[in-house]
Amino acid sequence: MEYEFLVNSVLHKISLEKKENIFLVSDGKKTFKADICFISPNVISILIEGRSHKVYLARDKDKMYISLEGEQFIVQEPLESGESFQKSEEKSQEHELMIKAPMPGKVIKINVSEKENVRKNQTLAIVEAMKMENEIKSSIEGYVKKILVSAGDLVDSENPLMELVKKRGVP
Amino acid sequence: MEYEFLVNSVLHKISLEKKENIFLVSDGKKTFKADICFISPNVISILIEGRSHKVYLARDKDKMYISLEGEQFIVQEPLESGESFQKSEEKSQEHELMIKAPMPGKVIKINVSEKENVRKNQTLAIVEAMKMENEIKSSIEGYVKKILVSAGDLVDSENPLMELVKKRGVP
Amino acid sequence: MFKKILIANRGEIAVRIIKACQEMGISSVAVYSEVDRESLHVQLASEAVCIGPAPAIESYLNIDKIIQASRQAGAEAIHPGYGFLAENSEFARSCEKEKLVFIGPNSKALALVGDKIRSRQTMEKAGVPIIPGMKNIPKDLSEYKQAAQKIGYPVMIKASAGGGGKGMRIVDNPKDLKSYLEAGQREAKSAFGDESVYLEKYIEEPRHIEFQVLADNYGNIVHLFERECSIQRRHQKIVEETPSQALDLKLRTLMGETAKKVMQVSGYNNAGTVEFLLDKNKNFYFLEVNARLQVEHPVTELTTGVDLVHQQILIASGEKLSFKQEELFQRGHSIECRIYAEDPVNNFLPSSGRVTFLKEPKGPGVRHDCGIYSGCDVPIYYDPILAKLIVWAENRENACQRIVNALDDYVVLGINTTISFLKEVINHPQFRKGKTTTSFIKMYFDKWEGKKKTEENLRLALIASAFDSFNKTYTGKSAGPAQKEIFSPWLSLGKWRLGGGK
Amino acid sequence: MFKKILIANRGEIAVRIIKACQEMGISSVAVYSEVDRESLHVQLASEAVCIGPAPAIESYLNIDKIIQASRQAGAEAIHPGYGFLAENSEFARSCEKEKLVFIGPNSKALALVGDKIRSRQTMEKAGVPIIPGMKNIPKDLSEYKQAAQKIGYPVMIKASAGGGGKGMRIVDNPKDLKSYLEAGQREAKSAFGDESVYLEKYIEEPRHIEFQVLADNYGNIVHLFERECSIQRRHQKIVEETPSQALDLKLRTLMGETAKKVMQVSGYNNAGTVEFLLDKNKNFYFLEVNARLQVEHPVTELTTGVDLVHQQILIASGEKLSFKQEELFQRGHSIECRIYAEDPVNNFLPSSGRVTFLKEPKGPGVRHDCGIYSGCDVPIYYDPILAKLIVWAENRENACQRIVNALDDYVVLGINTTISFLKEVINHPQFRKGKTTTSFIKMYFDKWEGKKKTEENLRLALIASAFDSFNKTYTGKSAGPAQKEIFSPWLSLGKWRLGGGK
Repeated sequence: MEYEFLVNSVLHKISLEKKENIFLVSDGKKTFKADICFISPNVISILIEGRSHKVYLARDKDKMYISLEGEQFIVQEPLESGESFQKSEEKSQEHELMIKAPMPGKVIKINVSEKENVRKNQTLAIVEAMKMENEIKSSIEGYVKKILVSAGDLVDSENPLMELVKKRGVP
Repeated sequence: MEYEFLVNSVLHKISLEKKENIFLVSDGKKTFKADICFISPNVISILIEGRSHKVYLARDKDKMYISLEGEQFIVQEPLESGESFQKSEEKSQEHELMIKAPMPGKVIKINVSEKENVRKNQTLAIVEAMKMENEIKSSIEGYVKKILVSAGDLVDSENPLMELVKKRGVP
Repeated sequence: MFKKILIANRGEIAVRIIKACQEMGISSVAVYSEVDRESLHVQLASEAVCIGPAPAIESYLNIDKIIQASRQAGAEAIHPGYGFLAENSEFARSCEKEKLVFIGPNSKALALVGDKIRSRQTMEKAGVPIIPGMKNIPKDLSEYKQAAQKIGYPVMIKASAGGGGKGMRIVDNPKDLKSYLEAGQREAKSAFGDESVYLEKYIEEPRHIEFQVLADNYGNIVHLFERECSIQRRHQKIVEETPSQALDLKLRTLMGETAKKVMQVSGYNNAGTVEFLLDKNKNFYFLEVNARLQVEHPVTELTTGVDLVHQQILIASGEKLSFKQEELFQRGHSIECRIYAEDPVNNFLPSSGRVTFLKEPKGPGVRHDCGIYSGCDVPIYYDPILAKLIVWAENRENACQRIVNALDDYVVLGINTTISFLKEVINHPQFRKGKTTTSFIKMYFDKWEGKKKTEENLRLALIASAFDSFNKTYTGKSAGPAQKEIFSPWLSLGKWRLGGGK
Repeated sequence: MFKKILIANRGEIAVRIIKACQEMGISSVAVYSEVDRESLHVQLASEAVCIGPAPAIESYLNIDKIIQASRQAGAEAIHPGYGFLAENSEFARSCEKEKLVFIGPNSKALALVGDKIRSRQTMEKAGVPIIPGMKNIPKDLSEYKQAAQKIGYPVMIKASAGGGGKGMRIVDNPKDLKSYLEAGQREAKSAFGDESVYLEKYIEEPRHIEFQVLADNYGNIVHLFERECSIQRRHQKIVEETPSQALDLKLRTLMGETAKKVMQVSGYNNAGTVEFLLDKNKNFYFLEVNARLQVEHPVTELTTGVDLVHQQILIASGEKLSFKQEELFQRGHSIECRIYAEDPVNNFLPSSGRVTFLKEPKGPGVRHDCGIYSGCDVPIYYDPILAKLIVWAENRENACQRIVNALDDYVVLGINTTISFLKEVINHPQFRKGKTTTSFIKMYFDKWEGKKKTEENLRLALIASAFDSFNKTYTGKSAGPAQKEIFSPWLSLGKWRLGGGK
């Protein structure tokens, strides 16, 4: 079986072929034997050439959170729908930028008004989570097209806070 | 919903009725409210009249292994087939007694022969598991009808080792 | 001895206190907000009372609700833990009025040491060295401006009502004073219900050294040596250890005796911590008293063999201290790492949500004080501390090795944590040399982007992913979604009001 | 220092040793039998080598296979743990021949102390008090009979090649001598590969007191005080503690110095334990040397602050002891409970099979050295020890409270364990008073039938069962079957040859 995964937006291929209790693994460069088994639904033990590896894994929708030897990876199955591409197009085409909540939290303060011009790095809003205030800053020079939340609102990660429009000609 | 369970061969009834996030529990004697939730597939948290209880539970076929506050229970769903009854009839009717392995292990020695008379508490066989020898003793006075295993055999828990026949008139 | 104690807190510290109650044969009563029904402290306590909605101000900071819960459950004493109401003298007074024993200092001493300005004055009078700073809380900005000018920049904004880095800001430049003061006041208000902040001289590159003190109700006071807590980020301690590499026997004795004097002149009882800054020339300055059990108390427990929570309860119940200063000594070395729900490679953004998997570190000499479990939800409402990893070993070098090893043995999936960051901190050559100051993180980890992943581990991650998918294909089962999903009728987020309007 | 060590063992002790290697920056090589592919020690080691089929004689006791695995992996040293080959002088000799460092005593000392008869002679000569008994291994039954008569009944049958209760029998009555000797010889053969047994006087109601000793390769010897291991069942220790309630400073010093003398006259190096019996009148008798790391080593670690596995490795690598006798002292109290896979209410029948759920006990002062996990299979082939629960506290009373509490916090579902039994032992008034002798279990727990269940807990168990069934009905999901079932293509039992023929 061949599998494709995205790690940090880079596509990786790997194939597994079961031979009795052992797997033949091929990553394109080389092929080797691996003795792989589930220890529990979240723990996989891998023996390759005598070396023992313990891999922790949890799936969440299309993502796999993986930890081994103190390193963490987020492995994604490539999306089959075009949804993710559409989103990024939206931003660039219109010179509009959707400012999103970086994490779940509560909007403490909106520091700008609609139609107001904003500088790069200007604080747009303050979102609090876990007792820490986090300033949401503008990554562009432009103006505020629309504000979508008010102080006091609870927002989830990736929730739109406001729409900015980029000043033309400015990178 | 009404549920029936066997604990130590005694039948118990209990009913749960869901009211919003709370359950009405009735055990025949009294009815009370309980706030019950899964913490994980094997852990249940129960709040009753302010008291907090943590119950650990694992199912294995028709049995539920339960542990709470340091006490353990084996709770069974009553069998719907008559299978279990048949087994116990087998024993008593024929004055025959099936000697079974009390745990998984290896037969080290068979101390009796077929047709041999046995006293109560006489050692019939030695089964070893986890480096400990365990003597299998006769609970009756009678004779050996049939020996079903040999020294060196691996046996599972409840595996028949030999058939005894009870001496008539002896309790 | 008490028969029943209410714990007015949540998370790892509530769990820690409940354990102590169990060991002492005392019934424990947990209180919880509506989002905390499934929290570990609710599961472990003998009893549990819901005290209101998720925001702390409506539950864990609600004095009336907590007093009422204590009465309802028939508790004789309240342990406040740290944070929330732990250093709120109004709460201590309310307990006293209701004949509930507040497990902490008496309300008068609490009010004194809690008022950073008054306590500075008291200490100055008693001859304890203090940092130059304001002697009162100003009414308006102009007073702050004047004071800052007089002290000389850089100045430090500090909350009068509490510690833990909340409300704290360093101001290098006069033009930042106003906005930093506002932010500090807001944070102080939200953390302690009191927006008072004051200014003091910012001492550059000091070590943060604090002394643990125990004082019974009869005037007997001992110190249990120092903790060094110089490794801080945003004025929040993240790594603590004892003994400090900066103290010798003479300085340790002098600072310890000073700490006892601080407590004595404050009329203090129960457990408390006297914080000092130690400058490059080994001058030390009194900072403040932390009038509560500290997050970092375990390093003292592991090196002195004294259980501080047991002692707090014994003292509050009227027992005399059972040991004298000369019977106390330190053995070996202990280090604590605080595990926060924060993303270390993304500006330490708080990270709430579901812990899809937790593997707790363990082994000889490893202690893990933990408030989470596999499948739990970490809410947005409270402090991001999830757990504390503490090790003990014969010496500092072994303790460093042991804690790095334990951090490698520690897995949290689903949310971001500081685990990988902490490992790099401990492994830093300057940390290994004991060259620790409060500027350590800023100096060496300001632009930390995470450790480079190795090729080999990436390959293994891919093999594991493929193996999981392989099994999913053949059996329809795999490592996810998080099993609890099946049972829990709602997700933490489902309860939130999303977007638009109030 | 070594770069790579092979651990010739399994279960909790292999895990313990692997942890120590990790902390010392040493690569670890696990060996495993075919049923142990999924065992914890295989998962944790840096490398793992399969050495044969399940029966120990074909794998963990197979010297050639283990030496070969060491060569293959490039290990420089072998740690044997306890049991299996730990006290096999032929194995130690094979290692020496192969230029592999055996982490334990030199083969000559091992052969001497391993030969119980010769070591008794040596000790007698050196003036160490010994129990009256046989001075050689007889050729036939009549010699045993004569010896027993001369010593006087009751006599004790003991395996010459090893300890741990294996092969041990008390004979009260001459008519039982033959069958008990045969059983003892069979057990000795299966446990140590050597069927030699001998007889000695059985001392009634003694305490079992042993001293931990460390000796480097340069003649430096220290003792690390005593462990009392009087709580035994079938001559198998089940609860151990230190300090012993029976020793005062004077007796402790005398016995400690005697222990060092035993090691000195044996030419012993590395870690070892000198076992004594202490009778009612505080006379002590040398029993034997356990020439290995003991199961109960953690109680010494927690009270002295010395990591014995680290020390074993340091000594084996040629380091000198880094501390002197006068620098060692005991702090507080430590108790260990051994968790066996046995059914305490059914004559302690071994209990193999799948651990469907494990909740490990934890908390301040609690250590859990563990070889199992949720979902693992416990095979029939090996020792029934699953894990060890060890606590440390300021004093014995607190340690008792803490370990009872931890036993309550300990859940193993799917197989039977001794957890509930151990709790009753610790809670027994005579144990609490420190009145512990090797007859303790026989005296107070001979016909133990388990603790009565409470009505309330039964009701809660029923509620939980109903709730689980309720959820099963509505979602098709519930607490079982054990999740691993899904993935594991075979059950432990599936591999067995069932019934008939060889």
